[in-house]
Amino acid sequence: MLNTTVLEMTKVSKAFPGTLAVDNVDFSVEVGEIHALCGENGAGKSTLMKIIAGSYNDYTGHVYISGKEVDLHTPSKSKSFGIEMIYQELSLAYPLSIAENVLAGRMPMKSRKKNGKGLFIDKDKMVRETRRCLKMVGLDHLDPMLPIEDISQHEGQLVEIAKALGNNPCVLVMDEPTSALSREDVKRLFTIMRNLKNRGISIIYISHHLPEIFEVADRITVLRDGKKIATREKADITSEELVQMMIGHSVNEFYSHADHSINEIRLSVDNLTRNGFFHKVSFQARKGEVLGLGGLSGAGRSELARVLCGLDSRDSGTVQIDGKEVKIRNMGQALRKGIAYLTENRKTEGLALRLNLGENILAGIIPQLTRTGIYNSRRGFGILSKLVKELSIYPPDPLRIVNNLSGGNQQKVLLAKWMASEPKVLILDEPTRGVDIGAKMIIHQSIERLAQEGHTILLISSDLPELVALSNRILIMRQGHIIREMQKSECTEESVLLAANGEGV
Amino acid sequence: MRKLQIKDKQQLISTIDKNRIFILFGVIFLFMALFAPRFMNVFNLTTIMRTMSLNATVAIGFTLILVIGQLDLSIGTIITFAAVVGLGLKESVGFGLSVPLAVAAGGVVGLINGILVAKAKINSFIVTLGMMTVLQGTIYTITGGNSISLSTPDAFAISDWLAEMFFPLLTPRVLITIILVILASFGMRRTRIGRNFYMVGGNSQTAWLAGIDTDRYTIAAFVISGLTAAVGGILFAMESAAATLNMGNSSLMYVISATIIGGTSMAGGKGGVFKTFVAVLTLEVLYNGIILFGLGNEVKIFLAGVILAAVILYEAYTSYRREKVLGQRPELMKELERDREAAAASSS
Amino acid sequence: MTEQKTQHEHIVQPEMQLDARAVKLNIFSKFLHTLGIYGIAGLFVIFGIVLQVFGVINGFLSVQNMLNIVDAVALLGIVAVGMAFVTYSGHYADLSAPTTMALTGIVCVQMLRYGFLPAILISLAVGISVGLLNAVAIGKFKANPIIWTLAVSYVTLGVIRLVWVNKQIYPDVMASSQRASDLFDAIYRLRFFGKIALPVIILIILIIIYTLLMTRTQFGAQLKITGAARKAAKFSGINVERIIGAAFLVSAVSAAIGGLVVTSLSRVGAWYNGAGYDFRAVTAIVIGGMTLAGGRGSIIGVVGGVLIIGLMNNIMTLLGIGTFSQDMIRGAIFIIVVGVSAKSLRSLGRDDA
Amino acid sequence: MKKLVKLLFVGLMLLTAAGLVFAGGEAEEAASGAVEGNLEASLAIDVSVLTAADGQPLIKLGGQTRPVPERPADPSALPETDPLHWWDMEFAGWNSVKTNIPESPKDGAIGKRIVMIVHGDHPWTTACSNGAQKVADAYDIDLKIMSPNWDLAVQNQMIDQAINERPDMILLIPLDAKTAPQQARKINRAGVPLILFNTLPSAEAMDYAIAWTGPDDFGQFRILSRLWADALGKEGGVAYVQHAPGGSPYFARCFGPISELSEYAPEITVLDKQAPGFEADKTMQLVSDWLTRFGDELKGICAADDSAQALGIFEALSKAGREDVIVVAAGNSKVGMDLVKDGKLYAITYQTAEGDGALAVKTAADWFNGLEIEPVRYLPQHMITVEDVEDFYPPQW
Repeated sequence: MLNTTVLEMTKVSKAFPGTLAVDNVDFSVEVGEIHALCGENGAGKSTLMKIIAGSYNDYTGHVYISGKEVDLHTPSKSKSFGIEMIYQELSLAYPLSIAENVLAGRMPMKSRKKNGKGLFIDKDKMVRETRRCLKMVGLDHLDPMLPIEDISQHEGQLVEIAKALGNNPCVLVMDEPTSALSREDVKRLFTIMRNLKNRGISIIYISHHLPEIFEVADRITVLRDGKKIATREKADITSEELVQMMIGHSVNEFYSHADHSINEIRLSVDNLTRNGFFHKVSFQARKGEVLGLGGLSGAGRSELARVLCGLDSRDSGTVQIDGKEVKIRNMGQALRKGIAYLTENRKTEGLALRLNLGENILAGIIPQLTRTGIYNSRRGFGILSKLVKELSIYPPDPLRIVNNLSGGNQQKVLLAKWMASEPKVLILDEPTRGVDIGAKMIIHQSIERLAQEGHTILLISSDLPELVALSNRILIMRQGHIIREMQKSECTEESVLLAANGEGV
Repeated sequence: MRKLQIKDKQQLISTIDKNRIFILFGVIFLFMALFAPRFMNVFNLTTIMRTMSLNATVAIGFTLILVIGQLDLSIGTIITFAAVVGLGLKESVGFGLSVPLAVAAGGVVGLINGILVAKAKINSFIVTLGMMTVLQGTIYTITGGNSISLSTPDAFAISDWLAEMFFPLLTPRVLITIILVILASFGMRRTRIGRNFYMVGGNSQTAWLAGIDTDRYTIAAFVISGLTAAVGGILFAMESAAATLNMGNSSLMYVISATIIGGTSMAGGKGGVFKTFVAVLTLEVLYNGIILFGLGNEVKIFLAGVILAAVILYEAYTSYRREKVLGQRPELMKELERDREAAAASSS
Repeated sequence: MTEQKTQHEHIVQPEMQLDARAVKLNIFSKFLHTLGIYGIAGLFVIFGIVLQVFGVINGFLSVQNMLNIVDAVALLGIVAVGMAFVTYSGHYADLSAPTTMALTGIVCVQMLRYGFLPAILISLAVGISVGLLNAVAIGKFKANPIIWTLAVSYVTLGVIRLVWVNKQIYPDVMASSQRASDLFDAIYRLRFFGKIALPVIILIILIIIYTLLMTRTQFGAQLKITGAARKAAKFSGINVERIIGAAFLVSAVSAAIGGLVVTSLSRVGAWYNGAGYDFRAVTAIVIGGMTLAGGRGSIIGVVGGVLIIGLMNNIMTLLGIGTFSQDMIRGAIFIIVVGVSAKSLRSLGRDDA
Repeated sequence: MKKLVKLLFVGLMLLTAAGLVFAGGEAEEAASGAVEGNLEASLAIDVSVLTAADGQPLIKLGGQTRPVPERPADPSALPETDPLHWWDMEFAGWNSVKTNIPESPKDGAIGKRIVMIVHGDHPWTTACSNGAQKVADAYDIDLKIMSPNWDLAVQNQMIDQAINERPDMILLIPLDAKTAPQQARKINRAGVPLILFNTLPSAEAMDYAIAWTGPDDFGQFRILSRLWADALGKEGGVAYVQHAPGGSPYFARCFGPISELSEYAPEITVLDKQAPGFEADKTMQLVSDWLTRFGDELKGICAADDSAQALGIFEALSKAGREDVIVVAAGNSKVGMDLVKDGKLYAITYQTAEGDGALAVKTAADWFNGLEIEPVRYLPQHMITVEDVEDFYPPQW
């Protein structure tokens, strides 16, 4: 492998009003390497990558591509140097066709001359080219003219990747590309990445998932507080060291293994069905129990949760709480019956980003704070300050706009919202997705405490260590059915994963 | 076999849905052709075309505005503004210069709108609402409250020429409109620039990341909206040989209704110029028929409202339905069907 | 447990975020941010006083003149404070307000034959039922508010004109008794203490009720979250369909009351009563600091916006500026005020994009 | 599926084409078959016995014309306060050069077909149409009324449609003075006789019409202003609440009095003039502001509308306790007449809506009957004051 540097950044800084997001960072990428970028939320990874992708026109410092200094002030400029980025949140235009999304900004034109600039779009070529790109990510069965709004979310994520690959990049930036993907898709993605690497394409890979990083990366760079801490070869670093560098001090253990006492049955679900989403789901959960729901993305876990809390309607089956059958038609009723649901989409469904911390935390308990028709948010102040302290939400200012908080603190606010409502059954859907390790620990401890206090927790998580560590029992869902129940003793990351893939005993 | 049928049915529904404006047009046209007195003759149909010309021209730009997900409430006053500028300057510089100036004036207003929306990032509803007030004041000020008429032989000559039927259904003004519609429709569908407008409206973040200068496209859309409104206005004024101070006022609500009925969504990224054009024609045929039946404006307003409401409700209801089934797993639906069949078999 | 807790406090680090206080703002937006819309109103008053001191205008600073301003905008205020709920819920505007006003007015005049009180009650019910149409279509089915209310306004207008065949009807002709007619006439003309007109009293009552409704009730608190983020509100157990529907109902109630006032003022029930109050109300609401994105602003702010419009008209007429130029100035001030306040919100990190 | 849609479309096209061929020829024949004795029977009909809803005679001909002064060389060069500045507007049509006017068939008005195109829906228009219908019924004329709802494009379309129907006569209220010439020209070129009415069009439009009939806005306001000036003692400050811009009333109801009083009562000063539109609350704020600004200087207000505008004015006056301001206004709506009866409005002009429509149809009938038609026919001029207001009840609209 030629050891030449394709991308080099020296003394790069980027300031936001009031803060330095990237502070004097040196960073380089070799030809044909997979370079992982690690750091907690708010460490500056995404900002650094956005600089490379040309999202900012006011960064300082120098960027060299193949040894030549360049300005990356617009996305099109970056693209012209062969830099492509796959974003964490889907950046697709929903009403438009797959083809137009994949070929955004480089639609093939009809032209008499070869490579000449034509006026009209060459539709045949467009379809052909899109098929080629889709094939790379295994989506060749999709019609390129289908609008994005008609395909599923994880297909959307793959389209996003196809879009970036189709541009024949020389540097590919991937910002948490696996968060919405199933295990098979992740495997396929890693194969694609290795192929690209072999073709001499450099990949910058951002992930919170340490096993993934150790699986694919060649080198690892750690950022903290906007500063670069170190760049190491994969072989030279252990997982513990990496974590230490990321959070600045050592942690002894990720998860505690508390043992929950088993009490009477709180939630009993019998033959619950939503046509086309999940069929004949039955299970029971006890007081003080953390019941894990394992499975691949798209197995029907979130859909089950949505029906349990009344966001979607059910087609058949019954739900009982404390032995009494409940019929829940909307989330307000669910809350009154004692079921709360922490959604996996923090930014769109979880939080009102433009409102402040206090308003968000109290959003679910407005009826309780209303007495004789008068709502007084001050009544919630006690709960509010208790939760802010308990979850170490920073800054502890109830008037702070949630949009200006870091991802970890946003997630804590979301959890606080549901802790405030004191639910009998709390459904947590990916409670730590995209969250830094510090926040993750606090959230885990809160979950354990809630269980100890007698709440029933339904934990949906794709983070296997988390699922295994926190759950008393794990139900495995696959393609809309519960296929297995695993007791704590038989749960390991491996066994759960195998079960979720329909393998193992 | 069974699966195929379901697919065909869905396809049929989606095809009908996509082409509903053509069907609506067909139904209304047929009804009028069969029942409205004096509807089916060259003269009346040409009259419809002539009346449609103004709003169809204006609707081109407005469709573009909706496609990029914005709103332009100032088109009505831009029509008047262009008419006033074009006819007001004719005395001093002649049509050769005043007409381009009028069109340019519309473009400049659109440019200001666009810059305020794209660069100053003010909501387009607010910008264009303010612009509407500003322009109305400007129109009154530059005219001193006086409508403008051109009663010179050359002005009459141009007016007659614009209004004269040279081919069944076509007058030069109608032809200009149709050419603009075809150009815009083709451009929006078949060129990269056109598709980029859809991209900006569908998801401006994506568009920007794909290297599309969204600000420039937003500004361009407002400029085009200003230009088409101005072209519509000045042609209308030239054919009328006069510019009144509120000649464009009724166009705003008309064009909004027609564009929506034509299937362009307020959310952006969807719709098309040709469909809007057919929607304008549909409304025009409907209104013409209502007059021919001897019915009053109250019927016209009521029917327009009902059609608009029905279209909006239908659209809202479909997306409401779609949301309900979004993410359904086909294999589970198959399983359900198997179960049902099994149940049916066992019971019989 | 306690050990772990101390550990957390270690882990929590000063994180990266926008510090609102460090953001550089220009003087005007800082001013706007701290004083709100009343700052601008105050500027107008100061401007007026300065003009008066230098003798350019006279009579500006008098009780009567201030009362005149309030009187003149009372009707606009009644409509705007109601429609503010729609804007607050993130649904831009209720374009059906003008025809709701007309419908309420003409129905009331028609029903005066059954006495004053029945007429008022029936007509208010009819007006509110228009709001019900909006509530269902927009709350339940998520129809686009602008075009849906536009369609409703067409339908309502069509109904009025079909039923009353383009005629206008007079309260004193329709009324069963002189008393009913006089009472109807008094809706606009009754004055307390010989100075304060009934519409102003109605407006004040509405301001109090609506402010309480928006800030002190479950509905208000849930409306704020619904307006700021509809999905998040739904996932917080808020019945967003009902909340949004209720916002449109409040708007319809206000428009219906406004319809009675405007009809009493013009002494005719006709389909054109209330025309133009849709956009005028939006102007006042937006100047008053409510953003179209929803969830931000207050009723008091909207009242400030209404007062600014009144002050602006007053000063311009006192200065002898012609009707036409007034339009230009009004439009420009509207764009500038809203633009600057949007910019200051953005730079404070309080509004996305 | 796409094919099906395309098929549907092609089918429609074919249908259209067939329709074009089928109806492609000329539209219907002009109706009127001359019946023996029709003319005599028509001439014998006496419409002067008809009355309007207010009990006044529907048509009062004769004595309404007034002396037309010599046109100055360049009226626009004169100041706005000079009555002759407004010559072109005020006396539009008096010196028109009639072009291509059809000959009267002189076979009587009975059984003729007339299309009347008004400007838009309004209670006034309804009354006007009623008046026209009364006269049409008297002559057994088939009258069809179209209303474009204040939309110029629609009015143009209706003119096309009317021409297509080949009536014996078109009666037209132009939406705007300035759009009238081309509209009139179009009808004229189609060979359909035309009478314009109500809205005073540009002078050029008169060339293509048989006549114009309607209210003499300038004349009425000159009389009104003298009455007003007398009540004011020919001195003091006055202000004008104007009509909406874009038509002759905007000028006639403001500059008519201004130019008249510049000679008749030069001591009267114009303090301000504004066009707040026809809304009571806006007018109220305007007048309140005037009262603040001018105080006791303001002695009189002249309004272009006696309903909403007048109500706004009196709300403002009563709030300020100013009973002394003398207000005059145009039109005789019910609201305005009630105000006159209450002694609030000093005087209003008599603007008969029914008479307006009736006069147009009557003039058309006269033309069919072969009578001589003067180029301009005015409605009766009259000022309603508290003395005779009772005679005009019940109101026409």
